[in-house]
Amino acid sequence: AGARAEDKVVKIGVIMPMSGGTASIGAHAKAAIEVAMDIINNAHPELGNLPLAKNAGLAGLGGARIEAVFADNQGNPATGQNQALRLITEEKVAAVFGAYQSGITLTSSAIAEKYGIPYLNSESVAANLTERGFKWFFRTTPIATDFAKIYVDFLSDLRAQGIKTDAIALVHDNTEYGASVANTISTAFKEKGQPIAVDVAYPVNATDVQGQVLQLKDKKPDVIIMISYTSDAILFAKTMQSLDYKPPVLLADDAGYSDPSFIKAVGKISQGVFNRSSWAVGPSGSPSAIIADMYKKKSGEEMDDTVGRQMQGFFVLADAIDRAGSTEPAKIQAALKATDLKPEQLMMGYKGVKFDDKGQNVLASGLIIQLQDGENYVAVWPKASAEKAPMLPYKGW
Amino acid sequence: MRRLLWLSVVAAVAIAYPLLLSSPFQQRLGALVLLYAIAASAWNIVGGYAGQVSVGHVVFFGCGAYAAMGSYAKFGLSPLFGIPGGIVLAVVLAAIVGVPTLRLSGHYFSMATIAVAETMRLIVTNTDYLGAAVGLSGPTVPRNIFDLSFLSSLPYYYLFLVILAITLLITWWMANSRMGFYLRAIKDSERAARSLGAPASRTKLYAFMLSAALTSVAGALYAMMFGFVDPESGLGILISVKILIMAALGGAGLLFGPLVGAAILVPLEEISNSWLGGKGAGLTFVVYGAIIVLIARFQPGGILSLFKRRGKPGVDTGASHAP
Amino acid sequence: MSGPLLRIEHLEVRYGDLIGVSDVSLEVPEGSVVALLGSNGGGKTTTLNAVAGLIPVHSGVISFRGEDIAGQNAFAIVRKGLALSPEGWRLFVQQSVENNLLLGATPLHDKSRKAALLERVYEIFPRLKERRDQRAGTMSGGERQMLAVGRALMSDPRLLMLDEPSLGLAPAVVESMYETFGRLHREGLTILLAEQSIELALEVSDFATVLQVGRSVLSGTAAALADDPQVQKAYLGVG
Amino acid sequence: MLLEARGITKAFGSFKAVDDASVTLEQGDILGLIGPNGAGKSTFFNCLTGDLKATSGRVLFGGRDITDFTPELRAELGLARTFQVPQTFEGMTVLENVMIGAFLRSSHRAEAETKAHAVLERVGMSRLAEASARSLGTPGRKRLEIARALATEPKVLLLDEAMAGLNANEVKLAIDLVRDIHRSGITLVIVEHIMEVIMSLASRVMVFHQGKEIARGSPREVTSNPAVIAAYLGTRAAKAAAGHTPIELMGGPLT
Amino acid sequence: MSFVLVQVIVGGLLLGAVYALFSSGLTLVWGMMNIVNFAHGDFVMLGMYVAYVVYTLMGGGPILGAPLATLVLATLGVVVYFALIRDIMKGPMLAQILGTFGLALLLRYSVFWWFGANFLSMPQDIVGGTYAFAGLRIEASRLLAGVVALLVTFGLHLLLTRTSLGSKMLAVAEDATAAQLMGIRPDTMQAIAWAIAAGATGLAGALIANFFYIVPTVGETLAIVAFVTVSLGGFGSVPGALVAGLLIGVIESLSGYLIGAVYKDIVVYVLFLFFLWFRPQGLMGKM
Ligand SMILES: Nc1ncnc2c1ncn2[C@@H]1O[C@H](COP(=O)(O)OP(=O)(O)OP(=O)(O)O)[C@@H](O)[C@H]1O
Ligand SMILES: Nc1ncnc2c1ncn2[C@@H]1O[C@H](COP(=O)(O)OP(=O)(O)OP(=O)(O)O)[C@@H](O)[C@H]1O
Ligand SMILES: CC(C)C[C@H](N)C(=O)O
Ligand SMILES: [Mg+2]
Ligand SMILES: [Mg+2]
Repeated sequence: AGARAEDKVVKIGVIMPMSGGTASIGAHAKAAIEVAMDIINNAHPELGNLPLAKNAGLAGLGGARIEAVFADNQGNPATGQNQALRLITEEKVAAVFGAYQSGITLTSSAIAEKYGIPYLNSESVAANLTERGFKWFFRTTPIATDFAKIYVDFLSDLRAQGIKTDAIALVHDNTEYGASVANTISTAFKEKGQPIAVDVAYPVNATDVQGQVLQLKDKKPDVIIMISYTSDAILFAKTMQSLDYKPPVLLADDAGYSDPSFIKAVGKISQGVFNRSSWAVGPSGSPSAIIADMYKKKSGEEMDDTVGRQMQGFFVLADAIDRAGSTEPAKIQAALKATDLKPEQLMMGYKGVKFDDKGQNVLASGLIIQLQDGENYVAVWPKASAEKAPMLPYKGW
Repeated sequence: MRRLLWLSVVAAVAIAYPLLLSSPFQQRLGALVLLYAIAASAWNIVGGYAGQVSVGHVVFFGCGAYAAMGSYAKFGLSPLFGIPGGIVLAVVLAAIVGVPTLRLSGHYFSMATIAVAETMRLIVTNTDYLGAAVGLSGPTVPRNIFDLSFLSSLPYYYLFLVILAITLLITWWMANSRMGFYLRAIKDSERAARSLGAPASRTKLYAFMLSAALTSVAGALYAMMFGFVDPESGLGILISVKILIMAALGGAGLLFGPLVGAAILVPLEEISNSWLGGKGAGLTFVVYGAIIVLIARFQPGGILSLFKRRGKPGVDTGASHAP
Repeated sequence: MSGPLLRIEHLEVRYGDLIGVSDVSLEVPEGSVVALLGSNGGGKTTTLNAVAGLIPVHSGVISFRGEDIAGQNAFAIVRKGLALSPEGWRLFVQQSVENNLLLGATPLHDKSRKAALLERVYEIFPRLKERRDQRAGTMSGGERQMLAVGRALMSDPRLLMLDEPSLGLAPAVVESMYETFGRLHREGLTILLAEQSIELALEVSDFATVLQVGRSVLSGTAAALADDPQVQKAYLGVG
Repeated sequence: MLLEARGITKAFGSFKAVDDASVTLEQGDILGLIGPNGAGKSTFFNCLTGDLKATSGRVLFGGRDITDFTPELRAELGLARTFQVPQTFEGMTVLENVMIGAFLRSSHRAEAETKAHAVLERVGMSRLAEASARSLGTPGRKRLEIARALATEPKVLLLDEAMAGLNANEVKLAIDLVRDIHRSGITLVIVEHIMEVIMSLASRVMVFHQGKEIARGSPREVTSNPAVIAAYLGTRAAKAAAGHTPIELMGGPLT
Repeated sequence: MSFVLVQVIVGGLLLGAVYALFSSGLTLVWGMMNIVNFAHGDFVMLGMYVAYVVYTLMGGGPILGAPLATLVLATLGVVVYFALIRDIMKGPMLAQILGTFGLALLLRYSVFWWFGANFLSMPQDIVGGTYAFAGLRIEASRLLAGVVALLVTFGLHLLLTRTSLGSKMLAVAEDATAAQLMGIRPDTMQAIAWAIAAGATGLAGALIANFFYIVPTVGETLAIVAFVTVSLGGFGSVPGALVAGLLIGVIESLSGYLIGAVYKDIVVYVLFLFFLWFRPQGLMGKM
């Protein structure tokens, strides 16, 4: 393996859903990672502190280039695992990056663990991923417990401003993402002495959500927290309009609500929806704004939180390889463990990147954004990073 | 004799394969082919020989997968211990499901099995004890050999090969026994078969139960190999369809049909995904779909029916005898 | 028009590698009734099906009104005025008796005659009228036979081909059916009849052809055949 | 008494295909069942074999009430049948078709095969053993059905127009076959429209009309019954039947 | 009855009518022509994309999109029949599953390849927004789909039971050889049946597009409902599909509202199975 250090190209395996119901995620991720490669492999001094941007290639490896090898997980844990194996054994990648759906991250990282290859995950939220005692698994994204805390704080802040936030409704699908996030949030609120008033679970990819919307209309909660993928998010927005229902506060948990196609499809009838994010475009000329531009040129889409987290994760991995100065797995692993990135070295609004023994980034964090005009999210909370004040109540259409 | 020769050649190739094509991915591909061949052969008993097109076989697959993972996740036992449990579960479930559904004809049976499978998937998705949507995981780090968690695919390959051989042997025995004859007769005319003393419901039920038991084993092995099961990968209707497609593509009602189907579709799927999947344009499935369409269009009785042409005139391609 | 209505020359039909008929020749003059006789497996059904276009012709000529129709599609052949009441009936068992009959009238050019033709069939087989709304699949064996014959009559063919029309019919019904055939014949219908009941067949026919293991071995007027004890014994196993 | 049906009625909606029909069958009988098309003969058969569930009435076999038995149970007891509309197993060879019947009494393949060959020999179909059932014409299928039924080693055999489609010569051969079957100790019920068969074989005849029994007796009695002639035979067939040699004079069945 | 419950039931009926609409094509080819069409959902999807393209290119609403989708899909139906179905029908039923499953992937991912995986949507007000009367709210686009569903069902039913074309189509479905003896050309009838079925499916897609999202994989979501609807209604029965669709719509809505949405599909499946126990031939199916 030592010979690999002289290679001019460092391969990273990227496993994403590129077909099936969540294929749009894979398509966006691919564009984002291609932008990241551009930034790493070419000189981009305009990006300031961002590691690896200034010069072309990985300095630590004598200017070697990063090459992402993409693989489709087809939304299937078994396929994800097969592809992880292929990337490691056939493509001889130095590290694996992926795989969006938590279930697939679970199976594919198990292969990396067995082969002793570093695996970096940037967007799967299931708590158990970092509870397996893995030594080669690292996760940069904030997880459900982190957002739950944000929601609790955000809502108590709103209450302090005199907005009623007593009765909270949780609306979530029954996928692992929906169920586990709902669970974490409801625990967090319960700990704060504010149990969830209404829990509306629905099957993912619903054909109809009238019943659920009517249920909410009936119960009149003060706040609704939506945990949905894009398909259902769109359907909820449409149905809420047709049944003329507007909750006072609508707070969404990323996922579908961050998907640019959600905004294109139903942004105009979802004005004022809050969302959590770790991504903020920042003033023009700032590194994040430049990256957002590059991404838009590449994909035709606005940059959103999910791709932001993916890009960030990729940078962290590349940075570790650079610091390792080698493609030797153990050295990359050591470098990852030693990662200590500061906020100004990041494109995302994390407080930094630093992994604990389980591989979880302890400095991951986020903020609340709002779709005020139905076209673009703006940061509204916490005050320190807010571009605008929260607009209340929910406007809808 | 010629048949015996062929059989030895196939067996020799099967045994030698992982030594000839020895990259880990190729070995895994081989193991997967065998795994799916087990499941499709098990399905073949009901769908091919008995002509009852079950699209809900994934429930039995799920029984095995959940039993295997459950025995680890719930009791800390080796997933191996789940196999007998999975078999019992599948057989009992097959009996419960089979009695009301096997009297349904044609499409109604297929639909009823879909409904059963979907019901099970939804129930499990909402059952916390079974891990709900998250599913159950096996041991991440093998504690001993009985955890059946290997780095290499080689042990899986030979394990599956043995089990496939057993499955085919059972199928062959069944097809050549009274039960096999009865099943084929019932498929042609249930009324006539019954008038000749063939207990149609019972025979079909036994076939269903046998098929369920074997499918459950396939499910358990699948879960062990991937170390994980969730409602989608253990009970999703797509697995049923995949199994069915393999059997149909190779030749349903033929002993080696499912193996041939698996040997074509699994590599096709994995390789087209490996080559094209990363481009993210859905080309994998355009190619995969087109090839399936072409095979169905030009060889509707399955690939193996090609070799069944000779022999008696007017023989139906769908239902010939086992070797 | 000169020449026979239907002329078959050296017909050979194969089922895969198996030979159905190897050499059949016969003629059906316009306005005649011709009986096709022969023992089980002799090739009667195969011959009729080949004429109707249900099975491909391997070699030989089938000329209907001077046109070689061998190899044409069945639906095209029936539109030329050739109808077959096939072996095994081939009814549309899911549809009603009357619908079956009406489907039989599809090749008619003049649709206004449908009603009259339907009445004619009901007159021949009153049983069908009684059970006109019943699903064909629930009819008794004999009733199915009536329906198959009736359905063939509905296209008002120039040549009616009947494959064992008396099969499964009660004796009284057979009697009246043959009376009807006699009447239709007098009205100008040409009939080609495969029938196991030789006595009956020869009685109503003008000509007859005997098939043996796929070959036409004997042809002649019905009367001659009926009167020749030698022939009867040798080919028909009668007496 | 071997087989007895008491007051069988089978209604399809308001239409009674069989209306309160009864019959008794003694060991060694050959019962002929005749009647116009649609009289209910096959329906009656189906009620005896359990193919149809009678609306009312009971069926007894060897004194045992089998009304609620499934067809396969009845077959096991020794009740076999053929179908008027042939129900051969199209995807199988002739031999395999017969093996299905043979499997009832012998669960081993080789044994069933031997037995099936013997039965085929008996019905004169050995030559066709390896032919596909699909290639048979109607008469062949019917003969195959007889073979299949025989392979179950029945006590009672119900033949529903098994000789339809045979020419005169073949009918004669078939009659011999039935005699042979009868001689081997099997009791028979036969439905036929070919009077020669009824006249040659039946020891007793029962006539159905519109679901009801309208006459019974010896073949001769029945065929000369004016009601039967009017409803069923017609003048021509009646004349032919009258000229036919009754069974008694030919030695009759050995029982 | 509470007011909300009325709204739930009305919503359920409208939803059910939509189910019936996109099931009618399936019942035609599956129930009558005896062809399992695993690609049915993807035909719906194609109908949606046609409507979407019509909208983006010409700004046309359902007035333009629906007939065009019908036409395009009917054409596709004929093409699919001659290119694929005709041949796989010679094989066993499994060949049809095989062939149409392959076709489904082919169609789905060809659209994917062309349009990408993003979710698309028609503007909310393209069909006149939402009617509100007496507090009851009915979306115009759903109402339109419901009304069309009734018309299509009625039309198909008349076609099949009252016209000789229908009778001929049924004859071909039952026994193509015998149909030839009637002078019927089986290919023509089958192609017509496919044109009608696919056309109706495309129409359904175009109308559903007005209130649903559009994505290449949407067919998967919708197909399973269609399969259940058709079997509950009885294979081949068009009125059966209507009644079953309405029934499923209402049951789903009610159970979703009263018991919880994650259980509504279980309720539907269990009722379906329970029902088959008593009526193995479906609501209005023939045995
Ligand atoms: N589908 C088929 N496949 C193979 N062989 C066939 C098929 N149909 C008929 N044959 C063969 O063709 C020959 C002629 O049969 P055909 O049915 O035409 O005779 P037939 O005179 O009509 O006899 P029958 O009195 O039995 O109706 C027979 O040897 C038969 O076995
Ligand atoms: N499912 C049904 N629904 C309505 N009528 C039926 C049904 N099944 C049979 N029938 C009618 O019952 C009557 C009796 O039929 P069956 O088959 O018993 O007659 P059969 O005496 O055997 O006549 P054949 O000599 O023509 O075979 C017929 O008129 C038939 O149409
Ligand atoms: C949508 C993301 C926020 C979560 C991701 N889909 C997961 O399964 O973990
Ligand atoms: Mg014949
Ligand atoms: Mg009868």
